[in-house]
Amino acid sequence: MELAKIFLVALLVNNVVLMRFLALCSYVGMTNDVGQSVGMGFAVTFVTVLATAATWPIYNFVLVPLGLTFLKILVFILVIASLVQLVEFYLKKNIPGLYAAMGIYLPLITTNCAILAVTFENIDYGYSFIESIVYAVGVSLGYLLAMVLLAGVRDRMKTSPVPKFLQGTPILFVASSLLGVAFMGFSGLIK
Amino acid sequence: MAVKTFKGGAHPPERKERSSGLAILRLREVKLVVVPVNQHFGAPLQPLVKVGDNVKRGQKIADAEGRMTVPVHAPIAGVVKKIEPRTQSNNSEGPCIVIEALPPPAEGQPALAPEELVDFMPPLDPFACSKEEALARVRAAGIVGMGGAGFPAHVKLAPSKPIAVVIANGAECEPFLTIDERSLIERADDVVEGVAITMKIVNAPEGVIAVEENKVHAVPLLEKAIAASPRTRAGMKIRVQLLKTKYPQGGEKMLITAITGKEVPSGGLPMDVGCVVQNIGTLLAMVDAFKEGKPLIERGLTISGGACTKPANVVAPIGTPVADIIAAGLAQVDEEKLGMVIYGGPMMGVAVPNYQIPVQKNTSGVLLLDTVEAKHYDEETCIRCGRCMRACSCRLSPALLAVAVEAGDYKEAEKIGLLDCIECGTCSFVCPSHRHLVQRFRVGKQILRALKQKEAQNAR
Amino acid sequence: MKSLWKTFKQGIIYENPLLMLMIGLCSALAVTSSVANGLGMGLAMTFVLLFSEIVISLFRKVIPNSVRIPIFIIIIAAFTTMVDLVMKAYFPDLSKSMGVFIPLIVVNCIIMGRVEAFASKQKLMPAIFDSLGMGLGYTWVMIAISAVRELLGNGSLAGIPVMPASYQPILFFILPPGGFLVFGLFISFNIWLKGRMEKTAKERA
Amino acid sequence: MKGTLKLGIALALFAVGACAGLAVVYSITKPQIEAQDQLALEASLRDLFPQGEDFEDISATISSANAGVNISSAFLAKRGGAPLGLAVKAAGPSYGGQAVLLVGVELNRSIAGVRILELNDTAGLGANAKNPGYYVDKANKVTFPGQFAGKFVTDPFVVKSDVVAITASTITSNSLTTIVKAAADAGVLWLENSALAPSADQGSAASYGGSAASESAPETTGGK
Amino acid sequence: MSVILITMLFAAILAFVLGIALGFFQKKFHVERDPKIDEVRAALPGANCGGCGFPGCDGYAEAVATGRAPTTKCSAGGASTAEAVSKIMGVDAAAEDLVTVLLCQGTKDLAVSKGDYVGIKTCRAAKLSTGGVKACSWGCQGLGDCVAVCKFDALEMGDDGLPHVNYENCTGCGMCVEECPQKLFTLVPRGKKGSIVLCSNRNVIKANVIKTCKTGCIKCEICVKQCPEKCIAMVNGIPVTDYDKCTSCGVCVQKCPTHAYKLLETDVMGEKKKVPVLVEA
Amino acid sequence: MPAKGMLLSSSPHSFTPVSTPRIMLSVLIALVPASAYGVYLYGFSALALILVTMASAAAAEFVFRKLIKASTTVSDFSALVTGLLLALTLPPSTPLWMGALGAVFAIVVAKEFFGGLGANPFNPALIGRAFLLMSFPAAMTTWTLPQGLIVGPDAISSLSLAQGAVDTVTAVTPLGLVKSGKTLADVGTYLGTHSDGELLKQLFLGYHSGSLGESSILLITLGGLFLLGIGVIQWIIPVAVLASTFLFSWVLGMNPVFSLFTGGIAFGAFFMATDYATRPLTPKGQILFGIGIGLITAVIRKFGGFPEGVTYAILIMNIATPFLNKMRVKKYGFVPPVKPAKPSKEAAR
Ligand SMILES: Cc1cc2nc3c(=O)[nH]c(=O)nc-3n(C[C@H](O)[C@H](O)[C@H](O)COP(=O)(O)O)c2cc1C
Ligand SMILES: Cc1cc2nc3c(=O)[nH]c(=O)nc-3n(C[C@H](O)[C@H](O)[C@H](O)COP(=O)(O)O)c2cc1C
Ligand SMILES: Cc1cc2nc3c(=O)[nH]c(=O)nc-3n(C[C@H](O)[C@H](O)[C@H](O)COP(=O)(O)O)c2cc1C
Ligand SMILES: Cc1cc2nc3c(=O)[nH]c(=O)nc-3n(C[C@H](O)[C@H](O)[C@H](O)CO)c2cc1C
Ligand code: SF4
Ligand code: SF4
Ligand code: SF4
Ligand code: SF4
Ligand code: FES
Repeated sequence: MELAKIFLVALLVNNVVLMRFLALCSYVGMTNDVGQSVGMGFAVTFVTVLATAATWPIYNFVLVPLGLTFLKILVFILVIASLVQLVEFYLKKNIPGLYAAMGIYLPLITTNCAILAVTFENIDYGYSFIESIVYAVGVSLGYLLAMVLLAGVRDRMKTSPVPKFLQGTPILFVASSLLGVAFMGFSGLIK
Repeated sequence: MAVKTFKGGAHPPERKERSSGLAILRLREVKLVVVPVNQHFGAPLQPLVKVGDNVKRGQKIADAEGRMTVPVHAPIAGVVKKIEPRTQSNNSEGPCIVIEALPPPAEGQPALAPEELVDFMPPLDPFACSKEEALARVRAAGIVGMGGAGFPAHVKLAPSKPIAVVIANGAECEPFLTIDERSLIERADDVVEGVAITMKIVNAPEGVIAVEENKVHAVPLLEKAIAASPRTRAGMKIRVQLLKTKYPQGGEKMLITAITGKEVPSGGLPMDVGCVVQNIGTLLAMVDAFKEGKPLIERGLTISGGACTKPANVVAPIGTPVADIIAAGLAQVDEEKLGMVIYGGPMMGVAVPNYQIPVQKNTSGVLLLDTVEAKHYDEETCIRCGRCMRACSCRLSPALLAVAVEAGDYKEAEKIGLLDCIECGTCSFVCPSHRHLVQRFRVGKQILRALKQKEAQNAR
Repeated sequence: MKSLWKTFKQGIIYENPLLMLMIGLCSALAVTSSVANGLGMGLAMTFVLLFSEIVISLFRKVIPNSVRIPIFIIIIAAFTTMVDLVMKAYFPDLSKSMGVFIPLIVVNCIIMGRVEAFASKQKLMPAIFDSLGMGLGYTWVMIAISAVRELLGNGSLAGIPVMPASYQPILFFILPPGGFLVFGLFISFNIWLKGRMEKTAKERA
Repeated sequence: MKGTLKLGIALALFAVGACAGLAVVYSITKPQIEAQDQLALEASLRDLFPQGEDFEDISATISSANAGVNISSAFLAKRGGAPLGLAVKAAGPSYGGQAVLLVGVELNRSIAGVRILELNDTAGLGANAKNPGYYVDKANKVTFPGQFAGKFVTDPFVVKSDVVAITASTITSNSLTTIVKAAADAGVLWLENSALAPSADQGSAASYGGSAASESAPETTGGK
Repeated sequence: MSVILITMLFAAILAFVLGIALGFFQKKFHVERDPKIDEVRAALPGANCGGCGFPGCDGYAEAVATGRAPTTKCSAGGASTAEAVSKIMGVDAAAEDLVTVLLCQGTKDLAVSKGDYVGIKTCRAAKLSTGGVKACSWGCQGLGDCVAVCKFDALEMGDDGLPHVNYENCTGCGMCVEECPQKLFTLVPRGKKGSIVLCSNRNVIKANVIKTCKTGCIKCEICVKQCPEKCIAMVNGIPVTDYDKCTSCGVCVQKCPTHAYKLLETDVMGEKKKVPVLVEA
Repeated sequence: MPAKGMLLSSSPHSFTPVSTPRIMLSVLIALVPASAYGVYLYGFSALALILVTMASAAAAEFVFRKLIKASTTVSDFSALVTGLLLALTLPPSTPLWMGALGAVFAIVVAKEFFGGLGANPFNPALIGRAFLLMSFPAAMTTWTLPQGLIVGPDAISSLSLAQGAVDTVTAVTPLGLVKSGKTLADVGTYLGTHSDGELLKQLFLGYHSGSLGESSILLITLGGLFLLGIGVIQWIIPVAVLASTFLFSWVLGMNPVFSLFTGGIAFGAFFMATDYATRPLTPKGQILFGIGIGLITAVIRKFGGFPEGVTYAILIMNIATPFLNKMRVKKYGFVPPVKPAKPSKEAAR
């Protein structure tokens, strides 16, 4: 139950993108079409879970005993960056099919702030390992959801006569605003 | 009799009352005809005559090798004056053979003997000859589908699949047009005979003459003709089927679905579901070709529309400029009120700049709309009311299809059925925002086909 | 000097990281519900940007190319952690209300972008001016956005009530959707502004 | 391999340099940061019990009867060795997530006061609970947490009845009230168990629930 | 102090290990990719205009590097880019700097319109549904498909109902040539000299042309007869200049009764471009 | 021969007389009974709110389109529909300026920013309502008693409502009562009815407080049936919404009939879930759309932070619309794509 709650809150109530403004760069950049946004979403999910699985033990079994918790930022970002690199190398060499589908998104992920935020929050909220993983999945699927939804709206806007001064990025933010208004409906759903 | 129909469609104002009671008139005196060389759906033809040549009525004046070609014949006896590009009824310029009628014999000179004026083929009994002979005759007579598309009839009559039903398309669902209706009434026997000939050629066990409810008065005549026909007495099964009055009931796919309950598969042909559909005009042309050896050199058409003060159903030689039919007094037009000229019906016909353009093999009507009827609208944004989707006779999603085409997403457009659209125009008719849907689909199809061709080339 | 000034100006408007390059957006939306937050975040960013650019520009010749990214990350992370620690120590309230966004400076695309594109190739002085331009360009937008949001959504500016007492704050603006909307309109405004300036520049030329 | 080694060394050098600087900053700010939380807590404690001189940490011996509310720590406020009251730090869910309150309980089982340490509810709505300028009783300038001061644990604690709600924030009001009530109950129970508060004759059965704890007399070794 | 030491030690170890690991993996998982692709890509302007016929600059770069495409296809970059790319690929190419020329002068006033067109406002749609809005079946529809497709702001729809080329901006990418349903554009080298007929009407009947357009080529063949170099010939109903012989003497331009003939260097691309002149009589 | 230019156009050359203004006008007409009843219940101020909101919506559209130099579209009446619908979903006591602000937001941000009529991905009126609810939660959850509905002081105190509160709650809606933990019987007591049947009847007829236009299920249904009858809306969405609300309320342990007779569900089902621009176009999509609305409404009512969730349910399903539109009917003559008939391994060998 507790896990389900963590998951749902991360997915809907506190949606990373729409309610917490994380990972906006890729949200704006990678939602040109639905397929692309799904690809990016799964790539992020994959890396987020991997990053959580890597940073949680490092923090609790290395940094805490050594009294080096203040190196959290540095260590985490390094770990994530290296992870992404390794994954990229690995995919390129061994699973080229998947790399072709996902590889182009990987470099963008290093600087995706949602992933780093999740790893920090796992520590800040004092989640256990399992909880951290669930949280990571919830957040990144929330990201995927927001990406796909925006891609859907964008698809529709491709042929609509949006006023000139809003064309391009501005209207994306207006659309996100209204997506956020709708998502407000989930607020208070889980107390 | 159960009244059958299909799902979707619309009810544009019929306006048939203006001409449905008028007997077919025949245009006899023609001074000049402009015969487009290419009047069929298929490879282009070569003229067989030169400027200055004398031609007889019914003489072949253009032809070419190839399965999908159909010859063209001289509609009148006369002299070839010019062979030059002229505007045709599809608005494009194409080579036309201009023939001037022979002047009436000068004073004291004897009139020319009929053999010198007319060049018909010998009659042929379709029930006695072989299938090949019959098909050769159909081609030699220059018969193409007269319901609109101009598809070579001899190709359609040689299907590669067994045929269960021959359908005579008497739906005539286009508003204003009444020529098929008049033909059903005035030449019921020949219609039945035409169906029988078709059944014989394609070896079909059943024939159906399909008419919309608004022509229900033709049914008794047809039934009488069926009963009296030597063919049915000889055991051929022919019946009449009433259909709901609804546009586009006459589209062959809709017709087949209404009558047989089957759907022509996407990208397929009627023969895939064991059907052959023939327009009434086509049937009559076949009867003439066999009985009299007369090639397709004249056709019936309706002249009507708000600016047409005297509408008419006429039979005129192919190539006659419509203006000449009017000048001959068969129909009248009020120039003041005239706002639009359409060759064909208001739903699928082509708007042309004037009515000088000649009658062609597929011209089923010429509409002279007044300025009120001619009102067209600039499109507004789609309000997504969904009317087009409910009306589409092919159950496509015109609103979504239009979005895909507009966005240039031809892959998606093809997936959701761009190439399945039969361009019936129902969607544009029902759209409260007056979206130019069909036009968009036509352009889209053109581009999509070009893209596919390119792709195929690249693949090679 | 002139070119330094130009470098500085680039970041403020023409290549404003938020409005034109559209990078580093997350914090711009997340913490701009009040002017204090916006200002704090802006300054924190500027600090990290400035020192990262300085250090990297100084060491640009000794950093091996194939590990330059990890090294940049280390340097940026170090400065980010410093800011985080300092904020926690001396501005605990501010630090709390900005939450995870201070540590996230480390992945802020602006910093990585500038470091990679500018500092690693340029001398110290231009790097300093670039970082200041970018940092202040970021900061002014942060302040402007937060001012609008706080004014409409809370009736105050930097915590000081400025609207008449009868003013009913429109909470929408300090809630997340309000952030998106205001930011969208800001971008639109900046595009217009840039167009205007380019036009006048062209006319003058 | 040699090249790889060189890269490792270069990276290590930079890391060492960066971390050295970082460690220095850390050493300087560390005491300040640690003091921060303590200071805040202490300020709140003193705010609740102005006469309190020292605060004994009794966190280990107190627990909440309400499963939804978690008591993270508690302090016994003393003046000259004599207990004044109990401050209970309790956390529970509210509209926007975890809310943390500090609830002061007098020996007479009334509430000394409530301080909101953490609340993430919507600004302008639930967050008004921690807004010192937001009054639920405008006439008397009573804030939402302020209204609890002087209430007895035996009161009903029902929002919109004896507890005034924050406008349009019933959920926040309910949650906070629940936390206050749970903290206060736990506090009173502790007081009763440690025999610091006369057990109320008319006290609810719940008050007597955890009698086993009565053995554990409060340790008198000073907290700080 | 100990904190600082531990930190440094930790950092040293961590970074060292990471560095080695990275280096190691980079080698182990290295995938060969032709460095030429990146080189070519770097030499391209990055406009992603599609003028080369490939999906963006990346696609073209790969095609060039793998030898599937010639080095001169990038029209956005022009000659300099072609040179650079050729250098990388080790071939030499003298890329021509092309620009586009509109082969129609049928402005609203000069060319007769066929009727009032209502429908989708694109040339392609108008052509398909009505055979064109002008009485001349070959003329410009004036609905600006070419303007819409030009990525370089080189075309602008004039008030006269014809697109006007801005020769400063035109890169000769050929998108307009592709797009125009009437095939009214042709690419010529920038600065090309010689005469050209700005009409595409292939109807060989003089009367038909006169009826439809006042500046159309009426097939009088005066140009063919008058050209002192004898370099003009009628091809498929249109006079065509042989540029190897043409001396830009301008006789054809002067003699053409409908002013359909023009000189490329002055009337088309020159400083003072000439507006089509109305034909009297 | 025609001397003047003929009209040239692509076929068809015949057009339906149904036009956008006509459609919008019929929606306005269908809303007359519910609006009139609202005015009857809450008096002149309700009329003022309706008029101000409609006028602001129309004015906002006019001014905005003037500013961006686009064609004027006020004459298609869609802005008036949005304005009226917004007014009808607001509490009767909403200050006029708030109604105006909501209408302006609805029209400008939710509609015109996206390109105007038909292009908006979200229901403008509901965005307007959600915007107001977010911005002024207090005002938007303050309800007034209908004129003449006498709720005994006993009833109020027995439910311990409004006591001590500084911002006095003048009334509660049935859903509000249920949300605060009351039973149906309590609602009955509050409304002065004596049996469940009588309560449901009163709810159906619409004698209780709530948003301006949502009270009388009877009149709303009449309006809805009118729209159905003239073919402006189709039955799929309303039926799917109402049926699924019934079902899911029941599953979640709420009285299903009560769920249909309270709050904005009927109003939403007939007038707002059917909004052309924001609902899916395909029948299958519409069924799922309706079911989604019913489900989310029931979930929010049961577990959510608000007593009523129709607004959010519709808005959330609006987001799903582009995806639901992919659920098309099989086109005429659809042939399932032949799977590259398992390139059988034997054959390969
Ligand atoms: C939308 C639509 C409507 C049509 N309506 C008729 C019609 O009313 N009568 C008719 O004979 N053919 C009509 N046709 C043509 C028929 O589909 C079919 O091509 C014709 O009946 C075949 O006969 P034919 O080859 O003899 O012309 C219509 C076609 C379409 C696409
Ligand atoms: C954007 C938004 C934020 C909200 N935030 C809170 C909140 O922080 N606390 C709360 O109790 N209710 C919050 N609500 C809930 C509403 O105010 C809701 O109407 C409330 O449950 C009804 O409360 P009432 O019974 O006090 O009027 C929020 C609603 C919205 C739309
Ligand atoms: C179409 C429509 C949608 C509505 N949506 C909501 C909603 O999402 N949230 C809400 O609180 N009230 C909504 N309302 C208003 C409520 O239905 C109504 O007034 C309800 O009983 C809520 O009152 P309460 O908040 O006092 O319980 C809506 C009204 C209509 C007509
Ligand atoms: C059946 C029907 C329902 C409508 N419902 C709404 C609605 O819920 N909200 C709204 O703003 N407009 C509504 N409109 C008006 C119009 O469609 C709306 O302004 C468009 O969403 C604007 O693009 C409706 C119109 C019709 C025909
Ligand atoms: S989409 Fe095609 S088939 Fe369907 S109604 Fe429109 S024109 Fe007819
Ligand atoms: S009928 Fe017209 S307005 Fe309605 S959905 Fe179709 S295209 Fe859009
Ligand atoms: S030149 Fe061609 S594409 Fe351009 S406006 Fe004329 S017809 Fe259209
Ligand atoms: S005018 Fe034509 S050739 Fe020139 S840049 Fe534009 S599209 Fe390319
Ligand atoms: S700052 Fe770029 S993704 Fe967050």
